[in-house]
Amino acid sequence: MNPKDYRSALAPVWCPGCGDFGVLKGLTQALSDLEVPTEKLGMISGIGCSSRLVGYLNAYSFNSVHGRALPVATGLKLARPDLTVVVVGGDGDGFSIGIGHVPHAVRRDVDITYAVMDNGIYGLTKGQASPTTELEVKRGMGLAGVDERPINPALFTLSSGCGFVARTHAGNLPHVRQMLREAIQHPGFAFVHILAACATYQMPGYAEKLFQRCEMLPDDYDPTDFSAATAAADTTGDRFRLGILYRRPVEQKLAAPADVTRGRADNWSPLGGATEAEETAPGDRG
Amino acid sequence: MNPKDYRSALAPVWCPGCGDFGVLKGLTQALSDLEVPTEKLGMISGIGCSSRLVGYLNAYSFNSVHGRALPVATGLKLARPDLTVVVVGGDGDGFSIGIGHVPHAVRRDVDITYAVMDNGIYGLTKGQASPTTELEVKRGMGLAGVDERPINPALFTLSSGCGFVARTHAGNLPHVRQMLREAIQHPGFAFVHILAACATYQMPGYAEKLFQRCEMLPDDYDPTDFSAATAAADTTGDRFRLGILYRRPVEQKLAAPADVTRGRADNWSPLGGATEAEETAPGDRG
Amino acid sequence: METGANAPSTSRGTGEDRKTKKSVLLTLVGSGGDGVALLGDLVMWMAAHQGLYGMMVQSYGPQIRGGESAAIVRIATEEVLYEGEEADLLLCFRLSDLARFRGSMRLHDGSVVILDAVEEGTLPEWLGRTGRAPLRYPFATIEEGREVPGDPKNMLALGLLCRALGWAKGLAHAALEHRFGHRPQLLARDVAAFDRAFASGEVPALPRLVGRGVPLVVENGNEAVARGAMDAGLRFFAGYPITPSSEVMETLIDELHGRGGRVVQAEDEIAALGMVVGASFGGVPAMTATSGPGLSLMTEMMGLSSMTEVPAVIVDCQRAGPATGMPSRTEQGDLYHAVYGGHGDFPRVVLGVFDVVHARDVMHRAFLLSETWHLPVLVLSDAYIAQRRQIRDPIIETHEAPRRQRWTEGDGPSRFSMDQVTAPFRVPGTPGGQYMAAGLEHTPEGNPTADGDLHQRMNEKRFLKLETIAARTRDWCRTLGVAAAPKGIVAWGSQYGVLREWVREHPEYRAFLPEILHPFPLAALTEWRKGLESLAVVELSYQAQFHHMLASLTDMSGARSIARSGGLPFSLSELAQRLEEARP
Amino acid sequence: METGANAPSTSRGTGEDRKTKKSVLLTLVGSGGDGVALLGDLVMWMAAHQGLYGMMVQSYGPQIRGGESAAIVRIATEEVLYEGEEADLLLCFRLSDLARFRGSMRLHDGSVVILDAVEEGTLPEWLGRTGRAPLRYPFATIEEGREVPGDPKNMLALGLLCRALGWAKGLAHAALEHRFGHRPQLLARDVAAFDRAFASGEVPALPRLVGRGVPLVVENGNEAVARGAMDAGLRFFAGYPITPSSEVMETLIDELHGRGGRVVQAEDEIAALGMVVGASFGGVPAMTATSGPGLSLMTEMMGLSSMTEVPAVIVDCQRAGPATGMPSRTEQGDLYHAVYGGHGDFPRVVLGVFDVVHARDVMHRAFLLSETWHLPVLVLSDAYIAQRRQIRDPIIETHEAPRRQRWTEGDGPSRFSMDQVTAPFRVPGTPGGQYMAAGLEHTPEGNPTADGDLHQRMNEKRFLKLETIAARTRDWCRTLGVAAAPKGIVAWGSQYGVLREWVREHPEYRAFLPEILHPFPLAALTEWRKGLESLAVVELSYQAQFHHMLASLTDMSGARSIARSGGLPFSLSELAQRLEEARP
Ligand SMILES: Cc1ncc(C[n+]2csc(CCOP(=O)(O)OP(=O)(O)O)c2C)c(N)n1
Ligand SMILES: Cc1ncc(C[n+]2csc(CCOP(=O)(O)OP(=O)(O)O)c2C)c(N)n1
Ligand code: SF4
Ligand code: SF4
Ligand SMILES: [Mg+2]
Ligand SMILES: [Mg+2]
Repeated sequence: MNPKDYRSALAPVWCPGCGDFGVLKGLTQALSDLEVPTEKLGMISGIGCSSRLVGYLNAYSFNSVHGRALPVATGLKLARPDLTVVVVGGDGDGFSIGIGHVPHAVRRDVDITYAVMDNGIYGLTKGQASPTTELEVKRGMGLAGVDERPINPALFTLSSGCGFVARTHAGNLPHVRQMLREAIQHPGFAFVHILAACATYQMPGYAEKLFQRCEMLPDDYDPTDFSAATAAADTTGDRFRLGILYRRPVEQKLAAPADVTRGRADNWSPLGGATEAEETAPGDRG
Repeated sequence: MNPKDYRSALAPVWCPGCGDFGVLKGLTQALSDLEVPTEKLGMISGIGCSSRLVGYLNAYSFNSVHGRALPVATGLKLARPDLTVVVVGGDGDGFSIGIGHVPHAVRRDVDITYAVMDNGIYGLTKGQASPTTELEVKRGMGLAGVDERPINPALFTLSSGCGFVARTHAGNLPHVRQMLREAIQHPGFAFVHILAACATYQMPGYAEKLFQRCEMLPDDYDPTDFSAATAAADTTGDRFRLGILYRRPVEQKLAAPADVTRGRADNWSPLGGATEAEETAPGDRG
Repeated sequence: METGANAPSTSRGTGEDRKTKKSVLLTLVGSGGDGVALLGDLVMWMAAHQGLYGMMVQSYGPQIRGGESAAIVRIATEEVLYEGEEADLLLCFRLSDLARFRGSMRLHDGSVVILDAVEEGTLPEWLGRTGRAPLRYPFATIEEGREVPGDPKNMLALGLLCRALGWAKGLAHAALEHRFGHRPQLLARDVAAFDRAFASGEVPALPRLVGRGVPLVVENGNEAVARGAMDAGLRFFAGYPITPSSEVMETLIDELHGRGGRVVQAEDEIAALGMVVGASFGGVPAMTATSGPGLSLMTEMMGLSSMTEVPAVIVDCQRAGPATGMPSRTEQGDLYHAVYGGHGDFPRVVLGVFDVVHARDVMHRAFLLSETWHLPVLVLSDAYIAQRRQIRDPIIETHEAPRRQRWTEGDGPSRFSMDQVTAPFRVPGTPGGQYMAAGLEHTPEGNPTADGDLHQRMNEKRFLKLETIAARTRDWCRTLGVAAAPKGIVAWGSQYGVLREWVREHPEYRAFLPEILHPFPLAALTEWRKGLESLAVVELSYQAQFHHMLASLTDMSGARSIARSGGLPFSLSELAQRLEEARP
Repeated sequence: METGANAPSTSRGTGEDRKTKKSVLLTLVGSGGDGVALLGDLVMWMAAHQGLYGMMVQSYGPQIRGGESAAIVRIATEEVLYEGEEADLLLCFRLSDLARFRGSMRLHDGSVVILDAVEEGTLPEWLGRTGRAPLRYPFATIEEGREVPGDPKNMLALGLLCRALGWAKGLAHAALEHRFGHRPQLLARDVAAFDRAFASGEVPALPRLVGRGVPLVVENGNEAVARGAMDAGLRFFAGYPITPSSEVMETLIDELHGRGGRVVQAEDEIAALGMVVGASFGGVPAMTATSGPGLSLMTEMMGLSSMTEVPAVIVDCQRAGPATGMPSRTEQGDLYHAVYGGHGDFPRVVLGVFDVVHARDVMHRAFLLSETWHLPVLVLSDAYIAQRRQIRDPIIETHEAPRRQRWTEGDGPSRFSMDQVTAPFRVPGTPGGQYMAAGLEHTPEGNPTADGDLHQRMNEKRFLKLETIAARTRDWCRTLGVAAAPKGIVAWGSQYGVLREWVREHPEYRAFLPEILHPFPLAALTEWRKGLESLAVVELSYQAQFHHMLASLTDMSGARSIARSGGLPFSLSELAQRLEEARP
């Protein structure tokens, strides 16, 4: 299927120039690359401009409530391991109200991809500070909480034990596509931090500066090296390193990542025994 | 005042042998060392066996609801910077239901001490897995979530940007006393991870083994070295290193840690202008 | 007592009647370590084994472990749902432990009292008086004037109890074997202690109860809820521990996996219900269980389930609130929240549990409604049901698990079509069924809208479910007593047990208890009320939530409210006093 | 329209009457970038500046930015709380933008319509008909058949509007100077455009309105709430952004610090109310503001505030629910939750806001009650009030901020003493006052207990606050119309505005609106009802929450319910139709 086959009929309500357009495009490309059947695709989000994305996809989508996409996705994936489950949302949705669910989703290591469109602001509610808003932005715009340090989503997930952490920029379409593809392929919880500027509520010049601050990880970077990853995730030097920051070696995986009860998962059939012909083994994302 | 002057008349309801007794004792000693006036002491907790502790102190105490001690304490300290505010609670209270508040309390860097009594289990609700329950305990006792990695509270707070992180063991009274004292003295958010075994719901032999796994940080350890702290916080080698894992150098402190609005804090007087003679400047915990 | 609920009876009062009844009430009091809970469990097992019915409730002091503890066990020849008040036998190792239980136990003329021989004190006044002198038995092993570890007191006590009950030694051995068979040393020690007391004991005989001969089953309310849910098709459970509901999750951890399902302990209650909604969005019957504080936290997510028409079953074991309240005490104070809680208007169903046996049935109804009508169904149990152990008949046949109607290609209607009350569910994986479920108001296809007219029509569509359900659940209620009885009581939930006994003893009363609280079976109540001279609403809620809810639905101007805060459940004597006092 | 609320009037109907009224309704429609919101703001500023009253509401399409947008501005010689329906002037840059606003605007016989000269289409049917031909003005700058950037359309429009209204050029210049004085280049461009249109415009004159000559104040509902709270002593605010309440926090970020207070943006609503409870435990008057989803999340913490007797003010700007619903649309669907939400029984107070002016007053009452009686007070505003701009009189005198009674050494009573309704508050820092506030049930001293009797007595003590409050707030309600009017309407909150006009136009009606919703001023309602021939309850809630709440308190059997889901507020014409239709 072509990338456009992954789009629904709905037209995005985003502002002209919004970074989220790039993510929508990159995601449809990645899904197309992986040939994920649309009926096997579960797209989950919370609330925010970015969370609107799930409605623009041809999928079983769930636009839930603010901050709760990860629990909904966890339930879906555990109950229906045959589906490909992707969660998208904003920096506020994921790292303010929803942050409590992140380390727990990470440690459960359920096979979900979580892509956060970080615009460093609350877009939908018109420009309040988010947990990733930088000090100078807060000072410049007179937002609440000027003296709070921003949260670094990549470092946060990494140090919570996430087995796959990548960073990309919504303006770099091939890279967004690649990162999302690799994340979806990763067997376990995968996090993709996408820098996606808000065209309406960020400081003037923000988008350009953000883009300039990005740099690709060197070709010889070893994503299995946890301490290198911690260093690469760091942004205190004002640089955003893009690429796969960390990918846990397969042999360090716990026995049955998706099986969070005692006992084994293969005894499982959704819908009270109504096993469907098209259902495949857990972990197999068809 | 003597340590016992910091005790209220209430007798603890803890089981014989509970690790929390040591924390109660160490805390009263630390408070006595610092000569904190009892009427200036705000003790906040959530719900759990450990959270009961605030009732055993002669203080303005608030035994709130499960997982919400940090917001309550943040509100109290911001509204009343003249008070010494200490939060205590359990591993479940702090790192399961309450975990979303931790990174935010950390980044606000409000001058609060947060002491978690980690028994690796839900005591009060009779022995379910907590986020710090180790894999072998879950396997041994058939608890939910055997294949989830435990959360490492010290590493979690450290990588969230906490300016003071210490670890101690409830059985080592002088050390508990010292760590709590230093934490309370730290100007900003301070976290103390206290290993405090549950005598009733943990696996047989757990307390002994836990104690044996502890080791003191070497004398020449430099607590201002962040990457050394990350290594020392790590417990994958089955060892718990005790001591001050990290203390941020004062010059790295943001200008006005307790002032989370724009503008400055010195304009502040509680109770709508009813300035009290005994009130002192923000940050001064007299 | 022997008469059926509908048979007229001339028995009156409480005292005389219960002394001749076919049941025996044992009250066992100790401190942590004395093992009175185990003692009660063993008695329950032995009763069930010989086909006797019974019920056991427990009570603890504030200590996490090691404090005072009481087990109240009533054994009977027919199902009992109320433990009663006046002990036929009181066993107490330490008189000082009694104080904590003031108000929850009482003696009668013929009560047998067993105390430790070393106890020199007398029974407290408030216990009431028995005509018999207490039996003093040397439970404690004393050496040089101090108590030392010796024979387990509860095993000695078991010996005496079997004597009093006239139960065979072999039955006790079987019970111990059943419980401790895997630890032979312990078993040998316990059997020896039991035998010693059984041999030596000179205990007055209690009324002999003859069992049905077939073994019955011991189950508590939480187990019943968990098993009822599994029978009704539950395949995904997410929960967060909280007293008194944690055992629902614990039972499912042990039992659901074998039935092809999965259990997750979530990080909090919001996540728990979130996971349930996610699993159910995936087409899998899913449930959570919690108590008041957790229910409050689930409020927003409950609205999401209703708005997105994703079925979810939420069990709430009520405890005394608000806030943390009194976690192990019972109350009926979550009714308002269950029926009215949550921002905005959305349909939900609320069911009430009467007792352990009913808990299994009600779970079937809960799944039937949620899977059929795609909305959240709340099941209100409470600490009194959750924490009791009840002996019940074995389950012979189970209902078939409800099945959600699935959309298939060509099936036509969009997910939120307004042409039917509930359109077939689009289960992920079904080709062509892709849609979006949104917490935003949406078109029939699921696309967000801010159109007020559509919002109104969507509300109409969603609330049509409640009307449809109401039409089908008109008779989801139980009545007690004879239709001619002039005095009426309306109540709900665990009041069923004590009211069943009340009505048996007071044939001038009849009672009405809804099984479905929302939408309320009003027609049935209206019909039932006819001819009543007086009406009282009985409930454990300070605000009289049930009474007020009824008043918003129908004329309750003549009705009296018998409502108080939770703690101990209503007893027959309290009811007698309150019904008397409340007379207009 | 000119007659006071209590003066009898013979005017009837809607059309004729409003054409002669002392108000003018402007409806301005554009797309993002056209700047109709700014245009409306400028008109409001100019009106206020000359001492005219007015009100403005806005509406947007689904686009985050750049979609359709409408500003509806009513200017009048006296306070208006309802924007009206029939535009005296409709300005529309693009006919295609109109579709989105179907139902929210209409023309009358004499409406002036201004369209862009390039528009060739005709006005849609549903708008109704005007006797006048539309005025076509070249707003867009067209070169080679395509629109190119040119003079700002909204400034051109302002020129025409001033012409129509008969407002002086200098006033417009002052308004632009006020708004853009800090950006001189922009200002010059705007003034030039304005002048060009003002000079060229041949616009039919609208009725001339004469202002009071003294400048008045423009304020929206959220600003009024924030400022009212500050006046009432607010010193600590924690909140989490949510439409339509975010501006409460934003106003406080700008204004509270200067008054010695502090604002925190919390990580979520649970934390927001948690911080408020913490600050208030510290003795500092504290508040949060949110909308439906946030209120649902605050449920558990609300119970904690009540249980620990820590004052807290919670503002809920209602929007259409459930779940995410329609975030910028109004509704009155959070009443149930405010009054009944939360597990367990606990007292709380619920107040309703009528309009922007009242918002300031009601905040004083909220703090008065919470600081005096130590419980959570909920203030229900809604999107219709929060998002409107209203012109109001300047505030001359403010009430004194309520002060919490503080415990001092030797003051005697323990924190939760049962000897008084509310014991003096033990403010941390006060020597000797140490105690524990616990969400667990507690003794008068604050120590945890599981004693059911004490629980009952503590509930009695806590609920005594509601009785005490009820006795003091018996007259916290407003009535409209004359006492002899035979037809009654009961409503609450923002229905006040439209009902005020309804009753003025229909003297056979009178209306009753409570200011305090819980505890409800029932005696006042009962008194007011006397002599009514008919009664209707008007509200924006699908379930008719208010009606049902009233029914649980008093006999509402004869009353009709005029209730629908939210979206657009009730208009006079809809009321006319529904009141007619609802006749028994
Ligand atoms: C419980 C709850 N609280 C608050 C909101 C209001 N709200 C909607 S989106 C949002 C934040 C949006 O920021 P972000 O997640 O970064 O998404 P963006 O719009 O920037 O893409 C907030 C606060 C809500 N819908 N629900
Ligand atoms: C909202 C809510 N959910 C659940 C509970 C039940 N609960 C009380 S304490 C507790 C966990 C206790 O574990 P921890 O915090 O580790 O404390 P400990 O008892 O081990 O000291 C739980 C789940 C509650 N009181 N409130
Ligand atoms: S407000 Fe910002 S984030 Fe939202 S759609 Fe517009 S540009 Fe994108
Ligand atoms: S249950 Fe465990 S944690 Fe709780 S008091 Fe007992 S020993 Fe301590
Ligand atoms: Mg954002
Ligand atoms: Mg613990």
